[in-house]
Amino acid sequence: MPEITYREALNQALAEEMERDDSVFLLGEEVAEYDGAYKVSKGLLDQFGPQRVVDTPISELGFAGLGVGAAMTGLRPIVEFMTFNFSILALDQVINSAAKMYYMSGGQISLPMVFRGPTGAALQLSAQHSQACETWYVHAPGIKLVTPGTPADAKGLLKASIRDDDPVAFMEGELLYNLKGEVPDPEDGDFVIPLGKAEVKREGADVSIITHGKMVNLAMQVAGKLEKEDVDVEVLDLRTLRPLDVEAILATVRKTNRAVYLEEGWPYVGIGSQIVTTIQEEAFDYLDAPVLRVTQADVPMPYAKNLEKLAKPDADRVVAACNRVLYRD
Amino acid sequence: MPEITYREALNQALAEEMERDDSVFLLGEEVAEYDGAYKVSKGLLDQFGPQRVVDTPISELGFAGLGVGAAMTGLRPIVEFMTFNFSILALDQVINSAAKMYYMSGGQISLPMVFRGPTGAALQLSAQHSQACETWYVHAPGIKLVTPGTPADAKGLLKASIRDDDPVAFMEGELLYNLKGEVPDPEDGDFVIPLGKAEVKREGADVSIITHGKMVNLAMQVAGKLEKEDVDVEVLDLRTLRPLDVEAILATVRKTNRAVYLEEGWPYVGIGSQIVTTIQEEAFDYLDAPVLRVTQADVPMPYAKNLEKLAKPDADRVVAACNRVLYRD
Amino acid sequence: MPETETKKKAKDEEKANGDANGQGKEGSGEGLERFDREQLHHFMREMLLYRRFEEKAEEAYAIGKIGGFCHLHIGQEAVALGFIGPLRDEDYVITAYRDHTQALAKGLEPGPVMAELFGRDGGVSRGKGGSMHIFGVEQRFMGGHGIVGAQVPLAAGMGWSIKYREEDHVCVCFLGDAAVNQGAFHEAMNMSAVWELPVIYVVENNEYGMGTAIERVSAVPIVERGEGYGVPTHTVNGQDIIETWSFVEDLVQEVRDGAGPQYVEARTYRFKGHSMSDPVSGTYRSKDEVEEKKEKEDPITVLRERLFEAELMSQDELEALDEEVRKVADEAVEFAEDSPFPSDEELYTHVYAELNEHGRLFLDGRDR
Amino acid sequence: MPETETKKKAKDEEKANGDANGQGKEGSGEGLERFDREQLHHFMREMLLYRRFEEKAEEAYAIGKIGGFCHLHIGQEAVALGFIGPLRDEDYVITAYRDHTQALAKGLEPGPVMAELFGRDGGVSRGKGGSMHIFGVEQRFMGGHGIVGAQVPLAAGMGWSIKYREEDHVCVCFLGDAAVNQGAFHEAMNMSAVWELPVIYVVENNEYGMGTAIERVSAVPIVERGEGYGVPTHTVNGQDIIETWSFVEDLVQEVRDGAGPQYVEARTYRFKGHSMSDPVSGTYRSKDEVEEKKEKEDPITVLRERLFEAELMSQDELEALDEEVRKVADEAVEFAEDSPFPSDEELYTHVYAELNEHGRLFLDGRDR
Ligand SMILES: Cc1ncc(C[n+]2csc(CCOP(=O)(O)OP(=O)(O)O)c2C)c(N)n1
Ligand SMILES: Cc1ncc(C[n+]2csc(CCOP(=O)(O)OP(=O)(O)O)c2C)c(N)n1
Ligand SMILES: [Mg+2]
Ligand SMILES: [Mg+2]
Repeated sequence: MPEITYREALNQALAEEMERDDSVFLLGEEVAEYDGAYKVSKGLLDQFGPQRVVDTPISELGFAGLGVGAAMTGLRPIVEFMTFNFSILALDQVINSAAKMYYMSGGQISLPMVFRGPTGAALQLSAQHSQACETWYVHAPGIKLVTPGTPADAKGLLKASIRDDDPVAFMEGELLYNLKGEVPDPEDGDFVIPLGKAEVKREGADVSIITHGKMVNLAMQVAGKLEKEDVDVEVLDLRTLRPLDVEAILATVRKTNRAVYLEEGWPYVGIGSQIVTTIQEEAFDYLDAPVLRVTQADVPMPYAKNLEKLAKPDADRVVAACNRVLYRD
Repeated sequence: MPEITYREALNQALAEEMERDDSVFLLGEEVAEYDGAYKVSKGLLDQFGPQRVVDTPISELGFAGLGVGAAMTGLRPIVEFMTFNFSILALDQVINSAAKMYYMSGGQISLPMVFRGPTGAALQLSAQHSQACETWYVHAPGIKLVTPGTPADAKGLLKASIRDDDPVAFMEGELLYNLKGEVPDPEDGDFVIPLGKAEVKREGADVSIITHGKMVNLAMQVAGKLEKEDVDVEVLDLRTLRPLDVEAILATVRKTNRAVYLEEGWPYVGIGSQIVTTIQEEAFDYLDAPVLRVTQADVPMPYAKNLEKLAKPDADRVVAACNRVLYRD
Repeated sequence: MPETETKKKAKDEEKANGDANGQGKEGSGEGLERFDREQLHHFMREMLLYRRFEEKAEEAYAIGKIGGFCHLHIGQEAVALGFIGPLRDEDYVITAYRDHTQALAKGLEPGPVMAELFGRDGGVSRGKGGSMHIFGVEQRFMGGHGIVGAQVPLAAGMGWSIKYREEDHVCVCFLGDAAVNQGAFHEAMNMSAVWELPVIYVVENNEYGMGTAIERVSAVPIVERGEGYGVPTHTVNGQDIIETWSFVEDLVQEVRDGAGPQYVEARTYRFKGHSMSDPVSGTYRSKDEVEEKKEKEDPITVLRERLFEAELMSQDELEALDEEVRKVADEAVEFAEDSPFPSDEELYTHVYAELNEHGRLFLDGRDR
Repeated sequence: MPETETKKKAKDEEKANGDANGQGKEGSGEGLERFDREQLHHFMREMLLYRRFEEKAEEAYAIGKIGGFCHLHIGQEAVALGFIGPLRDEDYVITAYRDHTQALAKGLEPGPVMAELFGRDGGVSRGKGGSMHIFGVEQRFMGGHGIVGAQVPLAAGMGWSIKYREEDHVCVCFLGDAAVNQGAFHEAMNMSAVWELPVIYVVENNEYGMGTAIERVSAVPIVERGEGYGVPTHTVNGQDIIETWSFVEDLVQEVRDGAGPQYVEARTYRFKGHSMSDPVSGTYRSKDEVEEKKEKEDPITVLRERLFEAELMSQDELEALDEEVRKVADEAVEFAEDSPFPSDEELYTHVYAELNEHGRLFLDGRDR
């Protein structure tokens, strides 16, 4: 299989779906002439023209709403947020229009659209530009949330998200765009990964690290580390947070009886709190230790390099949490 | 002690604090000439004049930001959202300006302000007007969240919130405004309840219902019901969600070994998920059963009376959850 | 706002309905002669229907058959009819929460609309939306939206879609005077101008946003709030269906022909309280003001007087029309009453259009 | 944008700097005679300082001493100086993320500002804010904000506060040309007009928002985007400190005297990339365009030529000034280098001003 970057994988997904379906179009800040702030949409303007690859004003609430309005007529917009940090401005349209329209219209209007862009911290972007936005997007029913951590998942899940008939928030990682990985050759057919299927990224027997998004890579790194200490880590990548693959979560917990949730964002009503709760509600008797969480420090992201490092979840903290649920500390 | 309504309690708190401190002022839609959409600010315009009781345009993002800007100069604004449903439009100013300013200015600018208004569902207001907004306001550090469920708490906690030097979101309940309860007479001195202290609203030995906001009243009702079946329920009202009185949560769990979290909002990363997680992390060994949650159905709020009733948490569901953690079912 | 008297006096003059309020641009053009008798009777019938329909809703609300917020359009009927009547079936209409009469104007059946207000399964939105969320996708009536100003970017999206598909449809978007203070309005106006979207933004200026007189929250007249975008602005007397319909008919054609977005202030007045739970008058406006408006600017009265004077309708004809629409309104209530409440299973339908094969969508742990 | 040549030619004429770009209202008023030699030299020194300071930042960024986003103001110095120089200490200034030179103009020390860029404890924001979040509350420099347009309502709040306290201060709020497309701008403009807040909104029109030419996202010229609120609008040539300072000095006085909010387009140009990670030119603007602007509209060159021609400054004097400020910039870097990184404990300080006696504020379960 060819190795391509996460960015290229997304780009392929966009191009293939736009090719396949005329009703798909992309809009957002700098997506067209500039090829995207992170170059995810590179070349698409040339390929599909300015009606289908559209530079917007800096009007997050407005263009998110415009996307919703277009979807109400049956088009399939992909709304790019330069980063999800800025999408808090658009949240009303996401929650109150996109997520609720199908319900409050009694099933008359479905919204086949995608909101995408990077979530979470990059490097030293400080408080306003470094937040994981999953919680804002998963709390309200009516929207789905997808968080690929690898190039293959990025491609397969983006294609599925574009084809999905519901609004999907699709969260990427700025620090993932250059990540390389194997992705099936487009020549070998349509590569689509269904929403709602977690993936065991590494099988293990002793402890489960459950995670999503870019943290998958940190989990794998920790698994490698712990392997040297004869701890056999299973890494479960949720991949989509709604629908949530509860069966896969319960299965890994039933197998290892110990789990750590690793996420990039804040702890208070972070994704981990839901996963811990789900495990507790449905696999309580399988737990040999409380499920622990490793998250960002519960502070706005500081700018200073050393503080930022401290604030983020890191391998040491994940190792420590694994050790603790294994009663190795 | 005199019995007054929740509405009157809030009104007293506002009047007393505005009287006490010239830098406190109230702004929001319809707060002045109309006495507030829910009449919470009744009479304040007459008492304090139009510079301190201010009707705004329907510009949630703008007037929330204006409040933050005023607080940056040392004033103590109280920003009323007609309901918190509309505050999603303002969330960027709440999260990115209010909650982060103190940190990103390196401690130069604190923001002594309150965002207040009703949260959660009233009756048949349908999908866009019926949501509990706690999760949006508690996820990011830098802001506090207060959710009084009784008239006394409403008064004492609002006074504390206004005096607090941090931004405080203060969530009321539309269906609580007419609720009556004992509140200390203003003549008997300043009545302030410190933030961060939960209250055991009813002592009990068998099972703990932990809750916040208007659900406190449902919890008390359920406790009364179960008493007749010889089940002794303890009701813990968290009152403030950040700071969170973790000690009180652990104490009640250590006492009864069984708990149910009751909340009005959606389950996915609802407040309950955090509380369950906290209990699981810190009192795992005291649990005789998994902590269960009773929440709104995971759907947008339907309009039809019968569906709305189904969607909301009710006594039967709470009773059932209590029975289940007691293994009585 | 011009008084009916002023207009009547002006009627015999050359530019009969022209510029009576000193603000109309094209808005005050032709007079009655533009329409045939049948059309004029249709105008009357429609507005009477809206009125009677909402009066029925008011009654039903009073006895608890309708719940929640219910915002009546009574007094503003000519705006609904005038801006929607001249449209084609394929044109889109979208509005805020004060949405019953626009829905009827766009062709939704009174019965299912009333059933929606009653929260019944036979409601247009299956009882899930209620008064604020009337939808009729088949009729291209795109709702019924409860967040002030939020429908404006949605309308831009429909305009976008029309252009994308190279159609010659238009989208008419209603918003309240107070909604122009929302950022969503601003962002949508700018995008509409930049991309020349075929959308007519109609500000129903009924002088108040809830209890706030518009002058207290806008430093300039509402029509000026459309300036600064590169979008043509207009004012029309929204209490006069003849003026409004004529103006809109012409404007819609221009937009179909590529004139791009338009901003229209329709001057009107709300005869009822903001919603059913609000008083008609009180601190924010006097009883006298309301009474005077009702006397002089009721769109039905305005039309009636014009038709009577021109001898294009008789008292008997009017009464017959009224009787006819009262029956329709009664039948709508009957339809609603007869419609069952949604079944319990409906709680979880229509949350997601696509129930994926894998994973859990609902995390509430309830049985389904 | 007028070319320097046009201006030089016009210089001897009566209204020397008047209306050179055909848009200025009061903005292009007086000439050099308004200022004494010392002041004029001060202008040069300040702008040179900003330039040298940011060049140092650029160097430091290149070798990884500064991280994250770093937006330089190079080319736009006259806007910072012209709009802040005429203010009193008590007046407020607030801006977006392109905030270094405004901070210096409002009196923040170069050392602590540079230390902030370096993420050090001695930084103005204790290293926690970084380049986008420069704060100096003592100097009433109210930040450094990263969400496009979000500072605009904050500025309205400061204006509100000034009125509330019955002071005669003003607030100057900078925003980019692309920021006028944000709803926050719209809502704040309207409130400012309604409440007559003493705020000067300065749109630094550098012709691009990142890689997007402003014409592509606004259907009308930037100055017109201030219309429709009841706020006076102005245009000023932001590359000419003489014109800008003169204009602002007068305007500030008017605002102090109760003229209410003002909207000013300052026409300028960004000589560097949007941020350090973006190319100076590329798909969105040509190298030639940038070179021509640098040659003809560099605010330092514009001032130099005017002063030289009027024989108010010599080459030697200029060089001496430059040397002086280069030293200041070097010292700022030294100060930054010498400042320690924040200690680990700083992670949890300044999240909350009030650590309540009861309850837990931080839910991450980490030791503190
Ligand atoms: C964003 C938002 N803020 C506040 C409200 C509450 N609210 C509902 S209608 C209304 C007044 C709107 O007035 P206007 O736009 O003039 O429309 P009208 O009711 O007069 O038709 C308000 C404040 C809301 N629904 N949405
Ligand atoms: C709400 C929001 N959207 C997008 C961004 C990303 N962004 C940062 S600066 C910028 C361009 C702003 O251009 P302009 O307002 O003209 O200011 P300039 O950079 O030219 O000074 C963009 C899109 C942001 N910071 N905030
Ligand atoms: Mg109105
Ligand atoms: Mg710019």
